[in-house]
Amino acid sequence: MAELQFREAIREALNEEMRRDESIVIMGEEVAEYNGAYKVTQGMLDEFGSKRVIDTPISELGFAGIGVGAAMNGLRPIIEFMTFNFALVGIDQILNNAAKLRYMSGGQISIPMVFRGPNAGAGQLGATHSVSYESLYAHYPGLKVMYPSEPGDAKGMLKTAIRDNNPVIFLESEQMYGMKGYVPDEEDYIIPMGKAKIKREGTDVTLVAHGKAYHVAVQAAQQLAKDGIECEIIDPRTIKPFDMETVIESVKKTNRCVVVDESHPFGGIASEVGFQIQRDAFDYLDAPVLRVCLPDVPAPFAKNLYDLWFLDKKQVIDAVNTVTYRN
Amino acid sequence: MAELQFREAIREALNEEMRRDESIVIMGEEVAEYNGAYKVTQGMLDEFGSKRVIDTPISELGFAGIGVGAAMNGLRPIIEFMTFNFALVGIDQILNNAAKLRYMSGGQISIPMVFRGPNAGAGQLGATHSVSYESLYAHYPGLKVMYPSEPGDAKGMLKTAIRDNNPVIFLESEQMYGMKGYVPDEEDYIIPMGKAKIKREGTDVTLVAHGKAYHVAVQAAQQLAKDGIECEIIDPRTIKPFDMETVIESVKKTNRCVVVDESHPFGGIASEVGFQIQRDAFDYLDAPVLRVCLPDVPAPFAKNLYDLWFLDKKQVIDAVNTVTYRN
Amino acid sequence: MSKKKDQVAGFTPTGVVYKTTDLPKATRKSHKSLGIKEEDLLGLYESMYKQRRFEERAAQQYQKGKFGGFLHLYIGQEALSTGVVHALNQDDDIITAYRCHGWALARGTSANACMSELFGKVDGCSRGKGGSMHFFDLENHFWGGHAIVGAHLPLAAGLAFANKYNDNDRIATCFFGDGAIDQGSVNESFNLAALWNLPVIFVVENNGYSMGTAVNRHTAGELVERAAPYNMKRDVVNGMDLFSVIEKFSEAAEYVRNEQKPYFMEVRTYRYRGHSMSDPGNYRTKEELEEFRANDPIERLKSYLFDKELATDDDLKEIEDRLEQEILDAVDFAENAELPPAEDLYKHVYVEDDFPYHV
Amino acid sequence: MSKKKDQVAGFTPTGVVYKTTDLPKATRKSHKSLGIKEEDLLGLYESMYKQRRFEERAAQQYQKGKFGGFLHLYIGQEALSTGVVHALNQDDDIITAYRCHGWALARGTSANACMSELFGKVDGCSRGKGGSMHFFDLENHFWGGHAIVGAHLPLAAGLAFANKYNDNDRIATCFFGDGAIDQGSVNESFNLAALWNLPVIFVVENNGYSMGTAVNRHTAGELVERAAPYNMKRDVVNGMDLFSVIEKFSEAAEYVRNEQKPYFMEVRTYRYRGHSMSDPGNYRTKEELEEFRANDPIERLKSYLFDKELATDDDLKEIEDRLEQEILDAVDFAENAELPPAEDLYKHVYVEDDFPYHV
Ligand SMILES: Cc1ncc(C[n+]2csc(CCOP(=O)(O)OP(=O)(O)O)c2C)c(N)n1
Ligand SMILES: Cc1ncc(C[n+]2csc(CCOP(=O)(O)OP(=O)(O)O)c2C)c(N)n1
Ligand SMILES: [Mg+2]
Ligand SMILES: [Mg+2]
Repeated sequence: MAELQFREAIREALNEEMRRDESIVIMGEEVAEYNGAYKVTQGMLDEFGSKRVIDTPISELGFAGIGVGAAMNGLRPIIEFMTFNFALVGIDQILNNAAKLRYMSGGQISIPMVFRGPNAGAGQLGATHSVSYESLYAHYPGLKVMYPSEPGDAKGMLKTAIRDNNPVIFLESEQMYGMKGYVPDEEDYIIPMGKAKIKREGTDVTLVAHGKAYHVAVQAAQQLAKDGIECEIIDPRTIKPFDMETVIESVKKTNRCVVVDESHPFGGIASEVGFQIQRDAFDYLDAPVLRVCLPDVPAPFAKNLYDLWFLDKKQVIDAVNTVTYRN
Repeated sequence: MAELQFREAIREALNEEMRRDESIVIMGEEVAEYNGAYKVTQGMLDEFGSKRVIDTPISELGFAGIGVGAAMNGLRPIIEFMTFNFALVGIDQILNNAAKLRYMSGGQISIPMVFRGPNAGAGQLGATHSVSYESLYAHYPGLKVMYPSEPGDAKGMLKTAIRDNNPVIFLESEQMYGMKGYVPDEEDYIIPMGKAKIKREGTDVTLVAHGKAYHVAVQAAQQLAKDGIECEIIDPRTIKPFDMETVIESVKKTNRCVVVDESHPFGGIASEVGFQIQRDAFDYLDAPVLRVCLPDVPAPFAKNLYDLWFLDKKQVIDAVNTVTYRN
Repeated sequence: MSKKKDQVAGFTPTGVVYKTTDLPKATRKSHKSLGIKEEDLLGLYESMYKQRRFEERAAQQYQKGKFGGFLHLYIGQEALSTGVVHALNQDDDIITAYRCHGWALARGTSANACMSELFGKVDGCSRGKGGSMHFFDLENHFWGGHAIVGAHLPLAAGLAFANKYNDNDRIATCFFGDGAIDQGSVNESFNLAALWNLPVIFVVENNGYSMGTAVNRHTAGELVERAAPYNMKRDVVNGMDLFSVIEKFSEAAEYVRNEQKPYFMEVRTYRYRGHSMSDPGNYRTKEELEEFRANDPIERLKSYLFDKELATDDDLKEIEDRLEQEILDAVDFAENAELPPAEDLYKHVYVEDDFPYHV
Repeated sequence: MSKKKDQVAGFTPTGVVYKTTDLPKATRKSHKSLGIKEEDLLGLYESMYKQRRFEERAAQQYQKGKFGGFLHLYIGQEALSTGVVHALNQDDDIITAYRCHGWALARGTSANACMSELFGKVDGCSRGKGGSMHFFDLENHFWGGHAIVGAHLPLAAGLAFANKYNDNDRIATCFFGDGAIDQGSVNESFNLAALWNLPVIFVVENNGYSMGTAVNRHTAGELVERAAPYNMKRDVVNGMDLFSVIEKFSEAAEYVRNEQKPYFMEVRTYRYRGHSMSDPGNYRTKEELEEFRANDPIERLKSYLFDKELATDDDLKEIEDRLEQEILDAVDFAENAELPPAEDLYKHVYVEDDFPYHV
């Protein structure tokens, strides 16, 4: 097991898959000569050349669409958005073309491709640069959505995403690129699509958390453990399809659940998980499912406001205390 | 009370407000000379002239952004999308500019404007032309979202939307433009933002339904009434902010709820409503909140598949039977 | 401040009936000097006539309420599809907008499959899941049928990208309306194609109108010039004349294939019918319509064949009767074909048909 | 198939250091013939110098960790902001991208308000809610500060639309980088502005690079030509020379105001620093940087003032010292200013600050 940064783990997945399969290309702004805005693609131009590692102009609609067209016609493109905030100008290509063309063509078209890049808050970058997009991409049928929380997962999940024969949205966190974690050395380390992982076992309450929120949940669980509250933490890893089975199983054991989600609350992942739990494990719930989300306001710049805006383990602890009736 | 078509009710709201306030302009594809793709703006060019009723090229990003810029600079633009499906190519202007500029400027900028047009399925038009967008626009902070289900509401709500000093997403249904309903003759018929309406009183179960889904709920309630089940039907009318208070009050009385929502299930309006009910009325629920949504697949063209895909009162009746334990 | 007051009066000029497009001169070359084999001439006639009659019948069926959705007819523009298909190799890629019936037929999709698609039947070229706006036939390298205006241009660049990547000698061609020219996707695609030397021909079918909006009311300047800033090769074609289409597209295809560079073509043409079946077409004059009808591509080819004595009345009659029957059969076929099975609702979303869905 | 194999080798040309931009000749006119009053000359010097020193100090503070976020410096490009502000009326509208500090300062936002914004303080020009990329000062008709590349061009057209609608004699001006030119929003805005005769000047600040990508690697053809298809008036300006900027923008402003038509300007300039603070700038040569530095706009004006004996060393020293102090004071001010109150988190989303939120 090597200890790698998140960005290195992603790079390993990219390199390994590109070595395996000549039909994979990667394109995006600054991915080649600049070695990536966040150095994820460092060294890849040197290894794979300018035919496979391609700098694009700032034309998200254009190059996202070129990716879809190339995927239709036999390639396996990986489209890097410098961040997913910028994918909004190209989102029509994702939601109307990538997600629907197979269906509309009665199954004739396949679109094996990955859209990847940083998602969600990245510190003090202001409202346009801090948005979580997972519920949007998961809401509309036709896409698969993944969002790793740790370097090891990132590598295994990205390899899965690249090999998938459907369009996959692969969300990363800019703030986590430097985070280190163990990555298995296995030749072909693969994490299956759509499988959650119980990352901490516990009996008192189920915490469901993905991406950066996972780490907030871990912090809260550690502190709660000191008080004798044992949280079970489930990292869904894949957002669509969401592995509700694992969540429901856990809730049947703990009878309580708090969803920690770095998105705005209205119609986010947390609502969906909470809704399904109350529907499918109604009789097992000893308390309502609660959520810890961002406030329903855009991201502010000022440090103090940003810190207030972002998730805090204290909110999770409060929610756990509420569902365990310790408040 | 006059009986008007949906499109006429909307047109009345547009005309009355444009007569009241010279700073209102309306622009969109075919709104002027062609009198509107769905004849909503019929006669408006004649009355208000080409300075205020403006045909645009097919440049949703461009004219949505012109609307935002003009709103910043003192006008009150109404942007018509021929359908909201086409707003996807311009959505960056809505989500990043209209929704965030006030916040990022620390309150300096106001954006009094309305984006309006048909939303959701419109019969056999295929996957790209049949999508419901309310949960997307409601998920991200900064917008208000309205979606009327009846001509009278449409008029009163659109007048409210136009007078609002914030960007408002106003969703209509192409399939409902010909539907008739009574519209009050009052001089200034206004329906407040963010207020749901109990449109049918009942004691056994609460149905929450907006837009076209409202009518499916009504049909189901009529049939259920024959079986002695009395549904209370709540039409939220405004989607963001969602008037949960009225819903929660009702559920405290009926102890059961089914949400009928013409969107895909994952992270849609129904999840949100269901989540909040279980959270805020947990002890009042005698059964889980259920939802009746579209399937998690794009819209098919074939008539038989489309009919399967679309909401059906039978699904609502089944859900009601389930929550009332009559299954 | 001379012009100022004037200019403030209104934003879009209205109430003016514009002369929409001027037809450039048709080629004077004979079929021989264009390299069209004599034995192919009747096939070309057949191709255009088939599209015409197919759509006339489709309109009839639509008016009878036999199927739903939108119906956009290509009638008047058939010289383009037929000419382009002739000029290209069979494995070159074609992609177009929602006005797509003619393209599928020209490329070889059967009338049965096309009519069945309109009827939403499982034998349709998209298994009944696409409808009129979303015909697909990948075997014939026909990539649809796209209904978000302008959204298929990047796809075309992507098709070309893959062809270039695989060095397979195929080129991509992309057709869109004058209304699409105003979408930013056009310019992004032009820039990327020019920068990356992609083998793609972008073609604007300037039929004078974007729905009810005359081209001068939605676009500033000449359409063909839109490619100029990218130093892209470009030309204007008389789209009512089959030979002109074949001439120009043969040249363009050769250039694009050999030089591995993009090309932009403005084709001046006309749609005889309304934008879709619900459009009465009040925004244009009868005279204008008549002017273009006088240049009808099918009639022009017919005259040529008669003038040069390359076909007799009977030859054409034989073709027309055969096609008439083929299309009537297609209507029967479509009417009697099966609806897609219910389980198709959940199929073709993902490659794996057993993929889990949320409820 | 001569070029083919070659072309397939790679999509983007790499490994080549491009000569990014050629500077057009600077104007030879004197301040007098440009209509610049003698008493305004020192003010122009002051404006450029202030931006320069402000940003140098800001960079220092950033490196000390005094504030977070991105920091994009305008250093090298100050002749443009200063010259444009001089050429425009004070109530004309200005909107730009995220490289916005110089623009606010040139327009009259105080150094205190600007520095406080960087520090995320409530006295910032956006109350600390926007940060470096989102300066706003509506009183001075400065509309930001926009960080989605290309997204503010339609806003500019909208500002112009409202000005035209209200017939208020104001024009709008919109600044964006060479990297933005490839966004479809540019062309949609150009077409709409040309079609509707909107009084707006679109200005591409071609500083040679979009982050690490030289202009020829991201764009096909000449930038200035992008406006040609719309028959939009256009010009290229030496952006390192203040007088050239004033000359060309005075002409353009007059044209746009009087004719009520849009204008496109390509300004050739250079940023001395990296794209943002984290960029070491390895993609360009020292020589190139030196070449542009030799044309430094502040130094050029200084030489002019000295050559024409319009200012003494002491005059400039006085200004520089005063500004130095003003900016140091601004740093102090910002450091000691209050953070926004916690309740600001929920303010400024809607016009009504008591609007209900979801939890
Ligand atoms: C992005 C988008 N905006 C609007 C529409 C609605 N719409 C469909 S076709 C059309 C007119 C297009 O005209 P043109 O491109 O000239 O093609 P033609 O119909 O003449 O073949 C419009 C406005 C759409 N489908 N997509
Ligand atoms: C739509 C979008 N895509 C990508 C980015 C990331 N990004 C920010 S600035 C930039 C480079 C822009 O260069 P240019 O327009 O030349 O402006 P300059 O930095 O030279 O002033 C990029 C890629 C963004 N902010 N928005
Ligand atoms: Mg047209
Ligand atoms: Mg630049």
